[in-house]
Amino acid sequence: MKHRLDLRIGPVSFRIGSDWRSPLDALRRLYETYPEPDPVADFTVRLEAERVWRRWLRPSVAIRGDYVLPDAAPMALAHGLLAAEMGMNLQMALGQKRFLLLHAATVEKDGRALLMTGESGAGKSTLAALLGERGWRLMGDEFALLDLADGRLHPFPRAISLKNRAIALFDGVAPDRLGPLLADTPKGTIRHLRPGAEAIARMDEPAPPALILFPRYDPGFARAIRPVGAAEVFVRLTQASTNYVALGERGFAALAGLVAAIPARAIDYADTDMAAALVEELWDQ
Amino acid sequence: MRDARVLARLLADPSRAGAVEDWTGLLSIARAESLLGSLAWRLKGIRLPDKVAQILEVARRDSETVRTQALWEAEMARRALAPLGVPVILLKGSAYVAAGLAAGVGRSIGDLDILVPRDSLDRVQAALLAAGWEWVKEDAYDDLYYRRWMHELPPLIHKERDRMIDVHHTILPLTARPTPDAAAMIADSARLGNGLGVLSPPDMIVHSAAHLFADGDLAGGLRNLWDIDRLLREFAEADAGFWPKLEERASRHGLLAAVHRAGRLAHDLYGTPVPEIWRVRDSADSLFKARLLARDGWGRATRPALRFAFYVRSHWLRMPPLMLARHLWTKARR
Amino acid sequence: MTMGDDVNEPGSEGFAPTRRVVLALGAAAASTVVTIRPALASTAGSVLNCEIPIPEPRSAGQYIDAAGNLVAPGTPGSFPPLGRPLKGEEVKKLLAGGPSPAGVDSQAAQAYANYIRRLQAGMSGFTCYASLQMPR
Amino acid sequence: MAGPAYIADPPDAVRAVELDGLTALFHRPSGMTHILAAPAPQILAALAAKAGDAEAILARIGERFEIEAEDPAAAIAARLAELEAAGLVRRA
Repeated sequence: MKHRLDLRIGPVSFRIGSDWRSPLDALRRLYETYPEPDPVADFTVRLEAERVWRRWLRPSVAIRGDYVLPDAAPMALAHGLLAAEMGMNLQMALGQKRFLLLHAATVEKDGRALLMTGESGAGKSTLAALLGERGWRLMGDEFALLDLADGRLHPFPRAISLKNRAIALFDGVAPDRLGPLLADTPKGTIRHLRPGAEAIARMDEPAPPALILFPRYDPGFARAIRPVGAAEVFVRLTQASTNYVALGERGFAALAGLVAAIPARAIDYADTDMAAALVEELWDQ
Repeated sequence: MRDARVLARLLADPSRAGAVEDWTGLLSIARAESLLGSLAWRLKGIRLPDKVAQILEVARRDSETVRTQALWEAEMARRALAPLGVPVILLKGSAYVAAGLAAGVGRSIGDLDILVPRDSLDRVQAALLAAGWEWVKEDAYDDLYYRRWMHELPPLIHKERDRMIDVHHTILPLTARPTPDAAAMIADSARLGNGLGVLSPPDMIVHSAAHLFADGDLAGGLRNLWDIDRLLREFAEADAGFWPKLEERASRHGLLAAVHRAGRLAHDLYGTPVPEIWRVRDSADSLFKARLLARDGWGRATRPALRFAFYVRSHWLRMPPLMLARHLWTKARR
Repeated sequence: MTMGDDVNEPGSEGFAPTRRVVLALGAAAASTVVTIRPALASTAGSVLNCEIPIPEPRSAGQYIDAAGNLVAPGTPGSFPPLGRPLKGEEVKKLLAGGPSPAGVDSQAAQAYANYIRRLQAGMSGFTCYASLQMPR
Repeated sequence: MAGPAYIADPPDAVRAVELDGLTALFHRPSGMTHILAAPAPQILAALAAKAGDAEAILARIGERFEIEAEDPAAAIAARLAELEAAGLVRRA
């Protein structure tokens, strides 16, 4: 393709090709401080014009690659950075078979990992990002990679996609860590945040899980902590995984092992400070 | 990478692995052509860059899941159809893995394809619907069209397992010019231990070649041709008299030309050891070959005009009103 | 994901003989087997074949407001549950701003669309929605 | 009340984990995971590699459990239908 950028995020390498320069320029800036890519990529992402003339005329970006979701809607070229990020997500969701992939945010402290999953779009990503600025190591805000052999979690510290009101929470970070403000995307206003230096420096360092949280956010919620039964944790994690069934018995063993060994709690919170305090409290128990 | 040639060469001769320059491109092509699992098993034990070895190790494991699921789907169809007492013949990928053939090793398998006697179609359909399969498209319940013109029932999908089944009563659309003898195929099929069957070796080749050259638009053709390479090698090795049997059988089904073309192209792309007398020059082969290899190092489909021509051809092959047009088109090309 | 309500504690007796305990066989209508289904796999095959109930069965009877939230029946500005699940194809058209599904007025259709957009993992219909959408 | 005879896969075809009162079962022939509530695991154990009709199943389970049901035959038939649909038992 005309333009190309290779990226390595933790144990996964991507080759991203594009018909246009701008999405890759934005991506390059966002991932400037990441290490050298692997010479061979796990996955290829293609950002391409749906028809040849659509490269110039009302350009819209079709997200394709090694794995393709049929009928996925194309995006405006102005949102090309988001398209690239979604393209990488898509390859992971459809093609990743080396790890048990959980749609979850992960942070680490004292060598042990906290896994947060359950509620999509209710702030787990924001919460992980916030904890990442408050003494935790951000391992990933989107996908947790559970090692099938030893049960540890591998970091996948992609840029965090801050959505809507969450964006203002990070006004204080160094400006070079922020991507462009993307207004009117299918998910609202989005701004990408590069994880802190430690998250990137230690992206090859896995950690054993110690706690599973199912956060729920609603401005009207009263603070609450509830136990979650093992069977419910098991089923919810299978539904948070894009490849559980594909991994067969190894996925079953890894997930059953995780559920048997790690305590789980559901938490309700009304704002991110409340959530951060809840996390610290549960972590110390 | 200009086309998929590097992939074909590597499948044919794994010792070329050391000469591969663009592994990322090669892996994208292999994924796009549904050949990653086959490649992974083919390169097992070969010295490879670490990352490539890791990706292929994962692909081998994944192919085990694919195999399990394919065999399970066949078993569930067997359970649903067992009370009918009709022969149920597995076709394509499911047949290769069920029969333990080399063509099944690492093969991607999506739908379950079975062949049943035409006069049992109503009962087979009723048994499948009773066992949890449902029509993929309610409005495509233009059963009559399928019954009159097609070689299969409209596709069914299992409501719990989300897996599709194609129930064939012969191997080509009824409108196609060759009219294979499905009853003979069923009569000569081999029984597996569990009550299911697979086609005899010659018929398996005939079906694969028919599917590739007398029916579709060659999408996924590189994989189908790889099946043919594996099958031909295995059958010819096991039976010294295989080639004449194959020719006799292909003639009987009216598909000798398709089988010959499959043999020539398999020999060309994968080095399949076909008989000397098959290796004649055919002016159209180069077009077929170019179509089979039309994939670039980003995994993108290339040569849109050629692809479109083969797409049009697939309709010409199937549709009665266009039979004449097909004839004229062939003439005009000479 | 439905589980019979009237099942007893099975303990570990299924696979290792222990003391003699009471085993209830359950009512004929109960359900004792739930199969884990792929969350985002096999999207290609099922994308046009999946369905989304509105609302999901465990919230049966609740109304849907314009933003897609579940509200008490009869809440002003809300819409009654749809009597039938929406098919993947209808959902796709709906979310893409296409015509309303047959028999649904356009305001109700928008509320249903918003409800679908709020579906979360574990809820009935989520897999279908996920298969129609990108992750994130 | 005999009805058809069923059989389940041998014990080594499955891998089971207890999860607070429920059983997570990995079924190797299908690669599928099922969450089972009582009495499904007990029926599977009673049929593992040995066929039996509803009567035989009740007798086998009765050796270890006090069976409680309004209509045992109907309940067992309902359970067997579920297990058969999931592919965990088949007609012998």
